[in-house]
Amino acid sequence: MHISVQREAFDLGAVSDDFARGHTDMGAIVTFTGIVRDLPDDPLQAMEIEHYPGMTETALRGMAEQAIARFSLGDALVIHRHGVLAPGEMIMMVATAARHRKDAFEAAEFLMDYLKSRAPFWKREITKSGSEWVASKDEDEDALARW
Amino acid sequence: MHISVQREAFDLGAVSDDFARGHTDMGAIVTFTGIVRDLPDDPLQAMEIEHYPGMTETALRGMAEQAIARFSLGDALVIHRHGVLAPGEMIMMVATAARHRKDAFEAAEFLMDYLKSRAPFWKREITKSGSEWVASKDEDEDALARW
Amino acid sequence: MDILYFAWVRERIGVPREQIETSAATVMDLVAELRAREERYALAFSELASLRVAVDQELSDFDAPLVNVREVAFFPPMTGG
Amino acid sequence: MDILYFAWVRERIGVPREQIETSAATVMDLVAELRAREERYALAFSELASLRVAVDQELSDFDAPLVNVREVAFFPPMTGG
Repeated sequence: MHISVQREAFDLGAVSDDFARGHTDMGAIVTFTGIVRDLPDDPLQAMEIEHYPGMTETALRGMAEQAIARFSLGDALVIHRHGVLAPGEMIMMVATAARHRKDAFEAAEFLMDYLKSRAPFWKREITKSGSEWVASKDEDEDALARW
Repeated sequence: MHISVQREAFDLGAVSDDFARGHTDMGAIVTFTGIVRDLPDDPLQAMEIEHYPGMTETALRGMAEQAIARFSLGDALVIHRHGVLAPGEMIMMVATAARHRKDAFEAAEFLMDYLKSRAPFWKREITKSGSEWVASKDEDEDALARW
Repeated sequence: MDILYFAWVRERIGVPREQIETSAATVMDLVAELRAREERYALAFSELASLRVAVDQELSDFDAPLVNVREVAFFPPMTGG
Repeated sequence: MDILYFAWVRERIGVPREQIETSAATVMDLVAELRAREERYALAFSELASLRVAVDQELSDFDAPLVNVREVAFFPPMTGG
Protein backbone atom coordinates (compact mmCIF):
# COMPACT_ATOMS: atom_id res chain seq x y z
CA MET A 1 0.00 0.00 0.00
CA HIS A 2 1.28 3.45 -0.87
CA ILE A 3 -0.37 6.62 0.49
CA SER A 4 1.06 10.05 -0.12
CA VAL A 5 -0.21 13.57 0.57
CA GLN A 6 2.25 15.92 -1.03
CA ARG A 7 2.81 19.39 -2.39
CA GLU A 8 5.14 18.27 -5.20
CA ALA A 9 4.06 17.00 -8.61
CA PHE A 10 4.13 13.22 -9.14
CA ASP A 11 5.25 11.31 -12.19
CA LEU A 12 2.25 9.32 -13.49
CA GLY A 13 4.42 7.16 -15.73
CA ALA A 14 7.02 6.28 -13.11
CA VAL A 15 4.36 5.67 -10.44
CA SER A 16 2.34 3.43 -12.80
CA ASP A 17 5.43 1.43 -13.74
CA ASP A 18 6.47 0.96 -10.12
CA PHE A 19 2.97 -0.05 -9.11
CA ALA A 20 2.47 -2.57 -11.93
CA ARG A 21 5.87 -4.17 -11.45
CA GLY A 22 6.12 -7.25 -9.31
CA HIS A 23 2.46 -8.22 -9.29
CA THR A 24 2.74 -11.40 -11.34
CA ASP A 25 -0.22 -12.89 -9.47
CA MET A 26 -2.42 -9.88 -10.22
CA GLY A 27 -3.79 -9.76 -13.76
CA ALA A 28 -5.47 -6.36 -13.67
CA ILE A 29 -4.12 -2.89 -12.89
CA VAL A 30 -6.36 0.18 -12.96
CA THR A 31 -5.20 3.77 -12.52
CA PHE A 32 -7.24 6.93 -12.21
CA THR A 33 -5.63 10.34 -12.57
CA GLY A 34 -7.33 13.64 -11.83
CA ILE A 35 -6.19 16.71 -13.76
CA VAL A 36 -6.94 20.38 -13.05
CA ARG A 37 -9.43 21.25 -15.75
CA ASP A 38 -9.57 24.63 -17.39
CA LEU A 39 -12.89 26.47 -17.04
CA PRO A 40 -14.44 27.28 -20.41
CA ASP A 41 -16.19 30.54 -19.42
CA ASP A 42 -13.92 32.04 -16.77
CA PRO A 43 -10.37 30.82 -17.45
CA LEU A 44 -8.84 29.22 -14.38
CA GLN A 45 -5.58 30.73 -13.18
CA ALA A 46 -4.99 28.22 -10.42
CA MET A 47 -6.59 25.62 -8.20
CA GLU A 48 -5.66 25.77 -4.52
CA ILE A 49 -6.11 22.69 -2.39
CA GLU A 50 -6.27 22.88 1.39
CA HIS A 51 -6.20 19.79 3.58
CA TYR A 52 -6.17 18.67 7.21
CA PRO A 53 -2.65 17.41 7.94
CA GLY A 54 -2.74 14.32 10.10
CA MET A 55 -6.35 13.44 9.43
CA THR A 56 -5.83 13.30 5.65
CA GLU A 57 -3.23 10.53 5.76
CA THR A 58 -5.29 8.53 8.28
CA ALA A 59 -8.44 8.90 6.18
CA LEU A 60 -6.70 7.85 2.95
CA ARG A 61 -5.05 4.89 4.65
CA GLY A 62 -8.40 3.78 6.04
CA MET A 63 -10.02 4.00 2.59
CA ALA A 64 -7.22 2.01 0.97
CA GLU A 65 -7.42 -0.67 3.67
CA GLN A 66 -11.17 -0.93 3.13
CA ALA A 67 -10.70 -1.21 -0.64
CA ILE A 68 -8.04 -3.91 -0.29
CA ALA A 69 -10.24 -6.01 2.00
CA ARG A 70 -13.48 -5.52 0.11
CA PHE A 71 -12.14 -6.16 -3.41
CA SER A 72 -9.36 -8.66 -2.54
CA LEU A 73 -6.73 -6.34 -3.93
CA GLY A 74 -3.08 -7.24 -4.16
CA ASP A 75 -2.18 -3.59 -3.70
CA ALA A 76 -3.59 -0.05 -3.67
CA LEU A 77 -2.08 3.40 -4.09
CA VAL A 78 -3.36 6.91 -3.40
CA ILE A 79 -1.45 10.11 -4.10
CA HIS A 80 -3.13 13.48 -3.49
CA ARG A 81 -1.52 16.87 -3.84
CA HIS A 82 -2.23 20.08 -1.93
CA GLY A 83 -1.16 23.69 -2.45
CA VAL A 84 -1.47 25.73 -5.62
CA LEU A 85 -1.84 23.92 -8.95
CA ALA A 86 -2.04 25.25 -12.51
CA PRO A 87 -4.55 24.03 -15.14
CA GLY A 88 -3.31 20.84 -16.76
CA GLU A 89 -1.44 19.72 -13.63
CA MET A 90 -2.24 16.35 -12.08
CA ILE A 91 -4.04 16.66 -8.74
CA MET A 92 -4.21 13.07 -7.63
CA MET A 93 -4.14 9.46 -8.66
CA VAL A 94 -5.25 6.08 -7.38
CA ALA A 95 -4.10 2.66 -8.55
CA THR A 96 -5.45 -0.80 -7.80
CA ALA A 97 -4.12 -4.29 -8.54
CA ALA A 98 -6.47 -7.28 -8.54
CA ARG A 99 -6.69 -10.75 -10.00
CA HIS A 100 -9.69 -9.83 -12.11
CA ARG A 101 -10.63 -6.65 -13.91
CA LYS A 102 -14.00 -6.19 -12.22
CA ASP A 103 -12.40 -5.91 -8.78
CA ALA A 104 -9.65 -3.59 -9.99
CA PHE A 105 -12.19 -1.24 -11.63
CA GLU A 106 -14.66 -1.29 -8.73
CA ALA A 107 -11.94 -0.72 -6.14
CA ALA A 108 -10.64 2.31 -8.06
CA GLU A 109 -14.16 3.75 -8.32
CA PHE A 110 -14.78 3.03 -4.64
CA LEU A 111 -11.57 4.86 -3.71
CA MET A 112 -12.48 7.82 -5.91
CA ASP A 113 -16.03 8.06 -4.55
CA TYR A 114 -14.75 8.05 -0.97
CA LEU A 115 -11.91 10.40 -1.72
CA LYS A 116 -14.30 12.95 -3.24
CA SER A 117 -16.55 13.24 -0.19
CA ARG A 118 -14.76 11.72 2.81
CA ALA A 119 -11.13 12.80 2.62
CA PRO A 120 -10.46 16.23 4.17
CA PHE A 121 -9.52 18.23 1.06
CA TRP A 122 -11.06 21.51 -0.05
CA LYS A 123 -10.56 23.06 -3.46
CA ARG A 124 -10.61 26.74 -4.31
CA GLU A 125 -10.71 28.00 -7.89
CA ILE A 126 -8.79 31.18 -8.60
CA THR A 127 -9.87 33.10 -11.71
CA LYS A 128 -9.46 36.67 -12.96
CA SER A 129 -12.74 37.55 -11.29
CA GLY A 130 -11.66 36.29 -7.89
CA SER A 131 -11.49 33.04 -5.97
CA GLU A 132 -14.23 30.69 -4.93
CA TRP A 133 -14.44 27.52 -2.86
CA VAL A 134 -15.66 24.61 -4.96
CA ALA A 135 -19.08 23.50 -3.77
CA SER A 136 -19.59 19.83 -2.99
CA LYS A 137 -21.86 18.06 -5.45
CA ASP A 138 -24.93 16.09 -4.49
CA GLU A 139 -23.96 13.52 -7.11
CA ASP A 140 -20.67 12.93 -5.29
CA GLU A 141 -22.49 12.27 -2.04
CA ASP A 142 -25.00 10.08 -3.90
CA ALA A 143 -22.17 8.09 -5.47
CA LEU A 144 -21.34 6.69 -2.02
CA ALA A 145 -24.75 5.06 -1.74
CA ARG A 146 -23.80 2.21 -4.05
CA TRP A 147 -20.98 0.90 -1.80
CA MET B 1 -7.21 7.98 -30.79
CA HIS B 2 -4.36 5.51 -30.63
CA ILE B 3 -4.82 1.85 -31.63
CA SER B 4 -1.94 -0.58 -31.77
CA VAL B 5 -1.72 -4.34 -32.29
CA GLN B 6 1.89 -5.26 -31.75
CA ARG B 7 4.30 -8.03 -30.90
CA GLU B 8 6.68 -5.81 -28.90
CA ALA B 9 6.31 -4.89 -25.26
CA PHE B 10 4.90 -1.43 -24.49
CA ASP B 11 6.01 1.00 -21.81
CA LEU B 12 3.03 1.60 -19.48
CA GLY B 13 4.65 4.64 -17.88
CA ALA B 14 5.61 6.36 -21.13
CA VAL B 15 2.25 5.56 -22.75
CA SER B 16 0.34 6.86 -19.71
CA ASP B 17 2.38 10.07 -19.66
CA ASP B 18 1.87 10.67 -23.38
CA PHE B 19 -1.82 9.99 -23.13
CA ALA B 20 -2.43 12.25 -20.12
CA ARG B 21 -0.41 15.12 -21.55
CA GLY B 22 -2.23 17.85 -23.43
CA HIS B 23 -5.75 17.12 -22.19
CA THR B 24 -6.23 20.28 -20.11
CA ASP B 25 -9.97 20.19 -20.82
CA MET B 26 -10.27 16.57 -19.60
CA GLY B 27 -10.22 16.14 -15.83
CA ALA B 28 -10.21 12.34 -15.65
CA ILE B 29 -7.81 9.76 -17.06
CA VAL B 30 -8.35 6.02 -16.51
CA THR B 31 -5.95 3.28 -17.58
CA PHE B 32 -6.41 -0.47 -17.45
CA THR B 33 -3.46 -2.81 -17.89
CA GLY B 34 -3.71 -6.57 -18.30
CA ILE B 35 -0.80 -8.68 -17.08
CA VAL B 36 -0.08 -12.37 -17.79
CA ARG B 37 -0.92 -14.01 -14.51
CA ASP B 38 0.95 -17.01 -13.19
CA LEU B 39 -1.16 -20.12 -12.63
CA PRO B 40 -1.03 -21.27 -9.02
CA ASP B 41 -1.40 -25.03 -9.62
CA ASP B 42 0.28 -25.59 -12.97
CA PRO B 43 2.98 -22.90 -13.37
CA LEU B 44 2.58 -21.03 -16.63
CA GLN B 45 5.60 -21.07 -18.93
CA ALA B 46 4.12 -18.76 -21.53
CA MET B 47 0.93 -17.27 -22.90
CA GLU B 48 0.59 -17.29 -26.67
CA ILE B 49 -1.80 -14.86 -28.31
CA GLU B 50 -3.07 -15.39 -31.84
CA HIS B 51 -5.03 -12.73 -33.69
CA TYR B 52 -6.66 -11.99 -37.04
CA PRO B 53 -4.47 -9.38 -38.77
CA GLY B 54 -6.58 -6.80 -40.53
CA MET B 55 -9.79 -7.53 -38.67
CA THR B 56 -8.19 -6.90 -35.27
CA GLU B 57 -7.23 -3.29 -36.00
CA THR B 58 -10.64 -2.58 -37.55
CA ALA B 59 -12.48 -4.11 -34.59
CA LEU B 60 -10.41 -2.18 -32.01
CA ARG B 61 -10.84 1.07 -33.92
CA GLY B 62 -14.60 0.52 -34.08
CA MET B 63 -14.77 -0.13 -30.33
CA ALA B 64 -12.74 2.98 -29.53
CA GLU B 65 -14.94 5.10 -31.81
CA GLN B 66 -18.04 3.76 -30.08
CA ALA B 67 -16.57 4.50 -26.66
CA ILE B 68 -15.60 8.04 -27.65
CA ALA B 69 -19.09 8.81 -28.93
CA ARG B 70 -21.00 7.12 -26.15
CA PHE B 71 -19.02 8.52 -23.21
CA SER B 72 -18.05 11.90 -24.74
CA LEU B 73 -14.37 11.06 -24.43
CA GLY B 74 -11.61 13.48 -25.32
CA ASP B 75 -9.44 10.53 -26.32
CA ALA B 76 -9.09 6.75 -26.15
CA LEU B 77 -6.19 4.34 -26.50
CA VAL B 78 -5.98 0.57 -27.01
CA ILE B 79 -2.75 -1.42 -27.21
CA HIS B 80 -2.91 -5.23 -27.50
CA ARG B 81 0.02 -7.55 -27.95
CA HIS B 82 0.19 -10.86 -29.79
CA GLY B 83 2.81 -13.60 -29.90
CA VAL B 84 4.47 -15.36 -26.98
CA LEU B 85 4.44 -13.64 -23.57
CA ALA B 86 5.99 -14.66 -20.25
CA PRO B 87 4.20 -14.46 -16.87
CA GLY B 88 4.36 -10.93 -15.48
CA GLU B 89 4.47 -9.35 -18.95
CA MET B 90 1.84 -6.79 -19.89
CA ILE B 91 -0.62 -8.08 -22.50
CA MET B 92 -2.65 -5.00 -23.22
CA MET B 93 -3.84 -1.66 -21.99
CA VAL B 94 -6.65 0.79 -22.59
CA ALA B 95 -6.79 4.44 -21.59
CA THR B 96 -9.66 6.91 -21.61
CA ALA B 97 -9.82 10.68 -21.08
CA ALA B 98 -13.09 12.36 -20.10
CA ARG B 99 -14.31 15.51 -18.39
CA HIS B 100 -15.77 13.53 -15.51
CA ARG B 101 -14.60 10.41 -13.74
CA LYS B 102 -17.79 8.41 -14.29
CA ASP B 103 -17.43 8.58 -18.07
CA ALA B 104 -13.72 7.77 -17.98
CA PHE B 105 -14.32 4.69 -15.81
CA GLU B 106 -17.34 3.46 -17.74
CA ALA B 107 -15.63 3.92 -21.09
CA ALA B 108 -12.61 1.90 -19.93
CA GLU B 109 -14.86 -0.89 -18.67
CA PHE B 110 -16.88 -0.79 -21.89
CA LEU B 111 -13.69 -1.11 -23.94
CA MET B 112 -12.46 -4.00 -21.79
CA ASP B 113 -15.78 -5.85 -21.95
CA TYR B 114 -15.86 -5.55 -25.75
CA LEU B 115 -12.20 -6.38 -26.13
CA LYS B 116 -12.64 -9.60 -24.13
CA SER B 117 -15.37 -11.05 -26.32
CA ARG B 118 -15.49 -9.12 -29.60
CA ALA B 119 -11.90 -8.52 -30.68
CA PRO B 120 -10.35 -11.43 -32.61
CA PHE B 121 -7.70 -12.58 -30.13
CA TRP B 122 -7.23 -16.11 -28.85
CA LYS B 123 -5.05 -17.05 -25.90
CA ARG B 124 -3.20 -20.31 -25.37
CA GLU B 125 -1.60 -21.22 -22.06
CA ILE B 126 1.61 -23.19 -22.25
CA THR B 127 2.54 -25.18 -19.13
CA LYS B 128 4.84 -28.11 -18.36
CA SER B 129 1.91 -30.43 -18.95
CA GLY B 130 1.18 -29.08 -22.42
CA SER B 131 -0.70 -26.25 -24.03
CA GLU B 132 -4.35 -25.38 -23.95
CA TRP B 133 -6.58 -22.77 -25.58
CA VAL B 134 -8.17 -20.54 -22.98
CA ALA B 135 -11.93 -21.12 -22.92
CA SER B 136 -14.19 -18.11 -23.20
CA LYS B 137 -16.07 -17.31 -20.00
CA ASP B 138 -19.82 -16.93 -19.77
CA GLU B 139 -19.27 -14.01 -17.42
CA ASP B 140 -17.32 -12.18 -20.15
CA GLU B 141 -20.21 -12.62 -22.57
CA ASP B 142 -22.66 -11.60 -19.84
CA ALA B 143 -20.63 -8.47 -19.12
CA LEU B 144 -21.66 -7.11 -22.55
CA ALA B 145 -25.32 -7.13 -21.57
CA ARG B 146 -25.00 -3.98 -19.49
CA TRP B 147 -23.92 -1.77 -22.40
CA MET C 1 -9.30 21.70 23.57
CA ASP C 2 -7.89 22.51 20.10
CA ILE C 3 -10.47 23.79 17.66
CA LEU C 4 -9.51 23.77 13.97
CA TYR C 5 -11.23 25.47 11.03
CA PHE C 6 -10.76 24.77 7.33
CA ALA C 7 -11.70 26.39 4.00
CA TRP C 8 -14.46 29.04 4.24
CA VAL C 9 -15.10 28.21 7.90
CA ARG C 10 -11.49 29.23 8.60
CA GLU C 11 -11.96 32.40 6.55
CA ARG C 12 -15.15 33.39 8.37
CA ILE C 13 -13.69 32.78 11.83
CA GLY C 14 -10.42 34.41 10.84
CA VAL C 15 -8.00 31.89 12.40
CA PRO C 16 -7.02 28.35 11.40
CA ARG C 17 -6.98 27.07 14.99
CA GLU C 18 -7.39 28.16 18.58
CA GLN C 19 -7.29 26.62 22.00
CA ILE C 20 -10.35 27.02 24.19
CA GLU C 21 -11.48 26.02 27.65
CA THR C 22 -14.84 24.33 27.44
CA SER C 23 -17.01 21.97 29.39
CA ALA C 24 -19.27 21.28 26.40
CA ALA C 25 -20.59 17.72 26.60
CA THR C 26 -21.22 17.30 22.86
CA VAL C 27 -20.16 18.87 19.56
CA MET C 28 -23.56 20.57 19.45
CA ASP C 29 -22.95 22.15 22.87
CA LEU C 30 -19.57 23.38 21.66
CA VAL C 31 -21.17 24.91 18.58
CA ALA C 32 -23.70 26.73 20.80
CA GLU C 33 -20.85 28.09 22.94
CA LEU C 34 -18.91 29.30 19.92
CA ARG C 35 -21.98 30.85 18.28
CA ALA C 36 -22.59 32.91 21.43
CA ARG C 37 -19.05 34.34 21.35
CA GLU C 38 -19.02 36.76 18.44
CA GLU C 39 -20.73 37.61 15.18
CA ARG C 40 -18.07 35.88 13.06
CA TYR C 41 -18.72 32.57 14.89
CA ALA C 42 -22.48 33.00 14.58
CA LEU C 43 -21.95 33.55 10.85
CA ALA C 44 -19.63 30.56 10.39
CA PHE C 45 -22.01 28.24 12.24
CA SER C 46 -25.25 29.66 10.86
CA GLU C 47 -26.04 26.66 8.67
CA LEU C 48 -25.05 23.37 10.25
CA ALA C 49 -26.29 21.41 7.22
CA SER C 50 -23.38 22.84 5.22
CA LEU C 51 -20.80 21.97 7.89
CA ARG C 52 -18.94 18.82 8.76
CA VAL C 53 -17.10 18.00 11.97
CA ALA C 54 -14.17 15.76 12.86
CA VAL C 55 -13.52 14.72 16.46
CA ASP C 56 -9.90 13.74 17.11
CA GLN C 57 -9.37 13.55 13.33
CA GLU C 58 -12.33 11.27 12.65
CA LEU C 59 -15.45 12.34 10.79
CA SER C 60 -18.19 12.60 13.36
CA ASP C 61 -21.74 13.77 14.09
CA PHE C 62 -22.86 16.93 15.80
CA ASP C 63 -24.31 14.92 18.66
CA ALA C 64 -20.99 13.16 19.33
CA PRO C 65 -19.82 13.38 22.97
CA LEU C 66 -16.63 15.30 23.79
CA VAL C 67 -15.26 13.16 26.62
CA ASN C 68 -11.44 13.11 26.62
CA VAL C 69 -11.35 14.77 23.25
CA ARG C 70 -8.25 16.77 22.31
CA GLU C 71 -9.14 18.17 18.90
CA VAL C 72 -12.35 19.20 17.11
CA ALA C 73 -12.34 20.46 13.52
CA PHE C 74 -15.10 22.24 11.60
CA PHE C 75 -15.17 22.52 7.82
CA PRO C 76 -17.42 22.51 4.73
CA PRO C 77 -18.27 19.30 2.86
CA MET C 78 -15.07 17.91 1.38
CA THR C 79 -14.19 18.37 -2.28
CA GLY C 80 -11.10 16.24 -2.88
CA GLY C 81 -10.32 14.01 -5.81
CA MET D 1 -13.28 -17.22 -51.73
CA ASP D 2 -10.63 -17.09 -48.97
CA ILE D 3 -11.46 -19.19 -45.93
CA LEU D 4 -9.46 -18.49 -42.75
CA TYR D 5 -9.23 -20.55 -39.56
CA PHE D 6 -7.95 -19.46 -36.17
CA ALA D 7 -6.97 -21.08 -32.85
CA TRP D 8 -8.23 -24.65 -32.40
CA VAL D 9 -10.31 -24.46 -35.59
CA ARG D 10 -7.06 -23.87 -37.46
CA GLU D 11 -5.43 -26.78 -35.64
CA ARG D 12 -8.26 -29.19 -36.43
CA ILE D 13 -8.42 -28.22 -40.10
CA GLY D 14 -4.64 -28.21 -40.36
CA VAL D 15 -4.20 -25.02 -42.40
CA PRO D 16 -4.56 -21.33 -41.50
CA ARG D 17 -6.24 -20.42 -44.79
CA GLU D 18 -7.29 -21.83 -48.12
CA GLN D 19 -8.96 -20.67 -51.29
CA ILE D 20 -12.07 -22.50 -52.41
CA GLU D 21 -14.57 -22.36 -55.23
CA THR D 22 -18.06 -22.26 -53.82
CA SER D 23 -21.55 -21.20 -54.78
CA ALA D 24 -22.77 -21.34 -51.17
CA ALA D 25 -25.47 -18.72 -50.64
CA THR D 26 -24.99 -18.37 -46.88
CA VAL D 27 -22.35 -19.11 -44.24
CA MET D 28 -24.45 -22.10 -43.18
CA ASP D 29 -24.37 -23.48 -46.74
CA LEU D 30 -20.59 -23.05 -46.77
CA VAL D 31 -20.29 -24.90 -43.46
CA ALA D 32 -22.37 -27.77 -44.89
CA GLU D 33 -20.07 -27.93 -47.94
CA LEU D 34 -16.93 -27.95 -45.80
CA ARG D 35 -18.32 -30.55 -43.39
CA ALA D 36 -18.96 -32.89 -46.33
CA ARG D 37 -15.36 -32.63 -47.50
CA GLU D 38 -13.34 -34.58 -44.97
CA GLU D 39 -13.35 -35.87 -41.44
CA ARG D 40 -11.17 -33.00 -40.14
CA TYR D 41 -13.72 -30.46 -41.38
CA ALA D 42 -16.62 -32.42 -39.91
CA LEU D 43 -14.73 -32.43 -36.60
CA ALA D 44 -13.91 -28.72 -36.68
CA PHE D 45 -17.52 -27.81 -37.48
CA SER D 46 -19.19 -30.39 -35.25
CA GLU D 47 -20.45 -27.86 -32.69
CA LEU D 48 -21.54 -24.58 -34.23
CA ALA D 49 -22.44 -23.14 -30.81
CA SER D 50 -18.75 -23.04 -29.98
CA LEU D 51 -17.82 -21.33 -33.26
CA ARG D 52 -17.86 -17.74 -34.42
CA VAL D 53 -17.71 -16.44 -37.97
CA ALA D 54 -16.48 -13.23 -39.57
CA VAL D 55 -17.54 -12.27 -43.10
CA ASP D 56 -15.12 -9.86 -44.79
CA GLN D 57 -13.55 -9.20 -41.39
CA GLU D 58 -16.79 -8.39 -39.61
CA LEU D 59 -18.37 -10.57 -36.95
CA SER D 60 -21.39 -12.16 -38.51
CA ASP D 61 -24.12 -14.79 -38.15
CA PHE D 62 -24.25 -18.24 -39.64
CA ASP D 63 -27.27 -17.26 -41.74
CA ALA D 64 -25.43 -14.30 -43.30
CA PRO D 65 -25.52 -14.24 -47.14
CA LEU D 66 -22.28 -14.65 -49.08
CA VAL D 67 -22.95 -12.35 -52.02
CA ASN D 68 -19.77 -10.64 -53.24
CA VAL D 69 -17.88 -11.87 -50.21
CA ARG D 70 -14.09 -12.27 -50.48
CA GLU D 71 -13.16 -13.66 -47.08
CA VAL D 72 -14.84 -15.83 -44.45
CA ALA D 73 -13.14 -16.71 -41.16
CA PHE D 74 -14.07 -19.36 -38.61
CA PHE D 75 -12.80 -19.37 -35.04
CA PRO D 76 -13.70 -20.13 -31.41
CA PRO D 77 -15.19 -17.47 -29.11
CA MET D 78 -12.62 -14.74 -28.63
CA THR D 79 -10.50 -14.50 -25.50
CA GLY D 80 -8.65 -11.20 -25.75
CA GLY D 81 -7.98 -8.64 -23.06
